[in-house]
Amino acid sequence: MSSSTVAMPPTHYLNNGLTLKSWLFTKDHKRIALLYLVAVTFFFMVGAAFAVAIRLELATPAGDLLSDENYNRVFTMHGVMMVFFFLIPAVPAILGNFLIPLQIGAKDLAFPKLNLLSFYIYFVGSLFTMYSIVSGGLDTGWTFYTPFSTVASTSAVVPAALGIFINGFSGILTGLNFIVTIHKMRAPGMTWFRLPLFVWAHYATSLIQVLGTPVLAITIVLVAAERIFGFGLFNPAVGGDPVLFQHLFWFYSHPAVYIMILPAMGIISELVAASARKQVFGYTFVAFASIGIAVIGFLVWGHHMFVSGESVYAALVFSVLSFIVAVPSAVKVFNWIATMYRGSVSWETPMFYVAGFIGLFAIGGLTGLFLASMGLDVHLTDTYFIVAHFHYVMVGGTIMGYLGGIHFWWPKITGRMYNDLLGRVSAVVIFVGFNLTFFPQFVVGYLGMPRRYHAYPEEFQVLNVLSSAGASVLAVGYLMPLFYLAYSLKYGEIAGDNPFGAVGLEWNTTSPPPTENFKTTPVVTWEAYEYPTPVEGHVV
Amino acid sequence: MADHSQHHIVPKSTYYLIFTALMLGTGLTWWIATIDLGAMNNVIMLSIAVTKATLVILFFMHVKYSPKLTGTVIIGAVFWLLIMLVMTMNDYFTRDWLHFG
Amino acid sequence: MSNAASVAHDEQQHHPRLAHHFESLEQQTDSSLFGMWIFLATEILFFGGALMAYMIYRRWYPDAFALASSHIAILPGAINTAVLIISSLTMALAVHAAQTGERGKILFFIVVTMILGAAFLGIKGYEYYEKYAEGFIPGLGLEFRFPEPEYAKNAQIFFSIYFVLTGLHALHMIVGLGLMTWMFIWVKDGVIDTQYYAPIEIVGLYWHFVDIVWIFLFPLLYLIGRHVHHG
Amino acid sequence: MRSGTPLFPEAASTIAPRVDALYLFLVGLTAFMTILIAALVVIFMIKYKRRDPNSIGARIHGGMALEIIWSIIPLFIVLGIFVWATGIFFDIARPPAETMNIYATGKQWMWKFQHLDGQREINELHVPVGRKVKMIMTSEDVIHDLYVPAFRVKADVIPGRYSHIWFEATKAGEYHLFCAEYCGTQHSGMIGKVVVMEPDDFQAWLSGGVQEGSLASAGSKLFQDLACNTCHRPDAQGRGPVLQNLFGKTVTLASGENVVVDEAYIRESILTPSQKVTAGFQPTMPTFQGLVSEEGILQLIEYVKSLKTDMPVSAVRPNTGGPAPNENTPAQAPPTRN
Ligand code: HEA
Ligand code: HEA
Ligand code: HEC
Ligand code: CUA
Ligand SMILES: [Cu+2]
Repeated sequence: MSSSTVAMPPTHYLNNGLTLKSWLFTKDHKRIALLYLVAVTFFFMVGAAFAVAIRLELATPAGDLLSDENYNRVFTMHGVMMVFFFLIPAVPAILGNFLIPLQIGAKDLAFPKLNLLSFYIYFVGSLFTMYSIVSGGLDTGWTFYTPFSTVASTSAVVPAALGIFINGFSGILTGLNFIVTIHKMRAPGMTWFRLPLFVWAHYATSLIQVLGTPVLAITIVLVAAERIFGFGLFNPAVGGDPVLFQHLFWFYSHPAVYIMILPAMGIISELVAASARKQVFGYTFVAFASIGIAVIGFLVWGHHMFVSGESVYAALVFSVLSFIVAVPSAVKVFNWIATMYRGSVSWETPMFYVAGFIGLFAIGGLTGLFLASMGLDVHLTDTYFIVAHFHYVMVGGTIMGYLGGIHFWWPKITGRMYNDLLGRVSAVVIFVGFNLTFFPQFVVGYLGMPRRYHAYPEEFQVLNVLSSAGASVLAVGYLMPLFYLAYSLKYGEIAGDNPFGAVGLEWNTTSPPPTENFKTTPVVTWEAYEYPTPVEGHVV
Repeated sequence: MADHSQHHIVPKSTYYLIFTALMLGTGLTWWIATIDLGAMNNVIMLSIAVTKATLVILFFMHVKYSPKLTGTVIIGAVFWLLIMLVMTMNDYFTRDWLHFG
Repeated sequence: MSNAASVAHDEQQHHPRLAHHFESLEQQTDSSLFGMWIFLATEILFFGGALMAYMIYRRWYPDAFALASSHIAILPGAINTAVLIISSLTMALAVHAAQTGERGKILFFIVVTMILGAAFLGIKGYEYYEKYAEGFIPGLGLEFRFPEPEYAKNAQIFFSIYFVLTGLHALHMIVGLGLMTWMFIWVKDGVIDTQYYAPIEIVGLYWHFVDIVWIFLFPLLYLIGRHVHHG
Repeated sequence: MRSGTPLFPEAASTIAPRVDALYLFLVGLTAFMTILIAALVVIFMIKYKRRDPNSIGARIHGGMALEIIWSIIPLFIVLGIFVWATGIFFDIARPPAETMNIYATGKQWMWKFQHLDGQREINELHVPVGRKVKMIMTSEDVIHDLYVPAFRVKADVIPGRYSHIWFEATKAGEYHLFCAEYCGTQHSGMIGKVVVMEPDDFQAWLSGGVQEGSLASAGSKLFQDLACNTCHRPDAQGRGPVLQNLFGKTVTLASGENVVVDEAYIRESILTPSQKVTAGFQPTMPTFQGLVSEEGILQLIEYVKSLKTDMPVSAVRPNTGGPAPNENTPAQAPPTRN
């Protein structure tokens, strides 16, 4: 670890202008990343507050804490906030924004103004959605199924939908920016197959953003047209088909789950390599697995619709493709483990998050196979089994990866080190709390407890109480980093340029980096994750 | 990263030629619409539309003279659109196959 | 790490429009054109979603769709098609003028393109008014009066799609007019020169794309099924 | 329905054990893979723990053979699961030929069931053990979903359309019945129970309770009330086609298409008659949209299904087993609305 003798660089992006204006109108990708960090953390808190309300309500079988009406609003906003305003932007807009130019040796993203615009679009989108909370809430579920959302719901569907529509453009523009940057802005010698896997993962993610999000946008336009003008594309009363809505929605929203997981997988690749001080095993396979997941991920959306009235033959095609998309994920998991083999595995905080990620993602992913199994999904769909599945991949997977990444790059971002012991403790608390919260939900789901229920039969209570208890442990785990990371901002040790002894261009500049990232344009002459010759005395 | 898009200047005559083809295509489509060719009506009209679009893309939008990457982007986008159309239609076309089972 | 690469680039003519993070104007132009194409790819999928709705309902309700489509007058649509194609030509000529550095011509062609675009919107507005007068607005609380009542419901779906597609298209045209105003000012202020004309090219790409959308909308909305019901 | 804290749901249908078997297999697979992965991670973390702050890992790039092995093996495993699961799904999705039919209508926020014999129930469904039961379902407003965990079946109930599930109960008892598709405020209140009875008890239940006309007879009454009979007459003298023996047949439409007459087709004929005009007829039939409820439509369908000439043709029809209409219920009592 770094010694306290190193000093902060005299000038870096953080002290290059201290006025509020220099932050709010910055075009520096690193500062924009921090703007996102603040906003995204805020929306996580909002989403988490709703989660607290859900778990409190479900601690007892009767619907006693909230009215059914309010409960519906709460879980809807929980889903909307967590998916659209927290998890989808979390890794790309914060870490991707910060790191991609650094990792490929560029001075900035290709379109810095567009990057700032993306942030403000996100901000405006969130305002609309927040407005819908105060003006009557939203009670459609995050999936907006028609005709409920278009004809029956009396809640503020249009403002919320508009918020998500606007927010979508933020994602599109960020993705576009990344693609162009990765194609056109690489430093000399930074060939495609020398790119860090984090960059590959973001390339794949950006493809999904760019090709999927517009379909969500047009879907929202159609829903809004139906609500505002009374058009009837999804309304069976005039011959519209509500199932068409589901196709359009999931054409985006299934790939969107890979928008959420791929960047986290990219983080894990980086962290495994740095923790083991070793080249990622099967680099090319891991890189192409990302692209494979992104492409095949577009062919499976109908697995959300097995009981929706889609044709059984279409269901069959979607099912087999869903199974196939699991294979590249398996490849990644195995390669990460192989990377640890004969490594020099650090026991610092990031590695703890990596271990948590691998375990929880394995469970989450494998339970995805239960759902891709049509005969079984008939029983499982719309039960708590689904809720458990997606929290395992999204919370156990993505958030673990995200937090791991934040801990790993924190010294690069801020120039200071947090308390590593607290970091490891928080990882363990989150891991334990997480399993306690969501494992019982698999059981209660197979028992048949439907999701989006505000009251439930009594025999499910014990498992639900366990889940609520777990959520409070989880809350502690999530609040811990908030405090010690904030504390480190002022009191943390000075980290030095490369506290983890990792390779990668981002570690070849100061911490925090200067405004244009590098003093001179770097020229890359080494392979990805190439560690210098082995240090003698290392036993394997 | 030498690239031709900014250096290659398409002669004006090409533009006029393409323009004429587009206008003719429009007229042709209209005429086809008024005669009865059964199912072929739609096929022909859409083929003309696709041809017109291709002409615009290749010449007005300079893709013929642009890096391969540009073509890849277009083909990719159209391919993704086809994914959406084909896999959704697959549902709509086979919805009542169950009755024969 | 050598800095030979960056030194070499610094010697190049430093165009005032070259952004700090690019090595050369060429890289910058390349990047912005590539970015624009990716944006157009998203547009394809955006319109594609509505197009898919069209395809499905047309297959479900062929008669209602053919009938409804035959209630739309072809002439204004055809004129508009021609107007848009001409505007595409003038746009291409504007880019050509930018390449050869004929500033007067750029301005001229931009203005002509804008006039044509406005004409299109005018005709479209007139068509919308016609629909309103005939009672073909499928919403807004207006009464939907379809001459063949037994097809009214499904015709309503046709007109929903008609208004969504043409409405979004018109919205794109309006945005395009805004962009062209911007370009007009830039050309006038001398921002654009033979080195730096990518912005015009990009606006051109956008405008041609909008033209392509219409190339499909015209047969799909106005003509298909026409031979069955001569309206 | 049980009390206490069960960890595994009751299995009360013929399909349930098959679903459970697949489930347990997958649980085993998941447990095995997770333990394997977790063990490897932990072992490597301990065994290769960094002891010297300057040490680095061994230089290993990758291995083609390994990559292929760990891509192909999972691929075959998942394809195996796919085949297994799809087999079960097709049995769930395709009802057998001879079923006892019950109609279900979902509306915010209740379930209405109609037995062919005329019994109607709300939020409670009585079925016999050992009979293959098919639920023909539609919704009056938004999408709902009929779900009986003990039977391991569910299907979305969609407005404007018929969907179905089928099951054969194996154990008498009372089971949960849930609405599993989110449908608004009282979604979690749209629940009820399925009462599975021994066949004798079920017969007794059928004949007990309020005597109502059979569904078909209620439909017959509606057929008069709505004046369908002015056009549809058994003697081919009306303006509309003869409906006798229509169900299950293939008819040719004016557009040249052939369609099989099923529930959905009859429903369409009533609500949007001009959509599919029968060849040889003018599209003169008015729409009955708004004049007849979803339940009424179901009654009309059942009536049309029951229309036969005197010849014993009932056996040729697929999809419509169940107690033959008019068999054991007096058809006099007027239908009462719940
Ligand atoms: C980050 C988000 C994320 C990720 C990565 C995934 C990954 C997967 N998901 Fe998940 N899913 C969601 C988020 C996600 N999902 C959400 C939010 C929903 C519900 C939405 C809603 O209705 O509200 C959902 C719902 C959902 C359904 C619909 C269920 C229903 O509503 O009825 C299905 C069905 O097929 C499914 C399947 C899968 C599969 C097969 C994968 C695969 O990609 C998983 C691949 C991973 C692995 C397989 C594990 C790693 C591999 C190994 C450990 C090696 C061993 C492997 C083998 C032997 C094969 N998911
Ligand atoms: C990234 C996505 C994400 C994340 C992080 C979470 C996090 C959590 N979710 Fe979330 N959840 C979804 C996405 C997510 N969820 C989605 C998409 C749905 C579906 C919605 C729908 O059906 O439409 C859903 C639905 C859902 C349900 C099902 C509701 C239902 O169907 O009726 C439940 C029930 O337990 C639940 C619980 C939790 C819990 C306990 C957490 C925990 O991980 C949260 C941990 C955090 C804390 C416990 C709080 C920490 C405290 C603070 C940060 C301070 C602020 C607190 C206060 C001011 C009190 N979620
Ligand atoms: C004004 C006369 C008229 C009335 C009243 C009428 N129908 Fe019809 N019906 C027709 C005609 C004509 C056709 C054939 C053309 C068509 O398919 O639209 C038809 C077709 C049908 C068909 C399809 C038969 C086939 O062979 O394809 C069904 C089922 C049907 N009607 C049921 C009903 C029911 C139930 C009612 C009452 C609620 C009813 N009809 C009222 C005239 C009528
Ligand atoms: Cu009905 Cu949920
Ligand atoms: Cu999915």
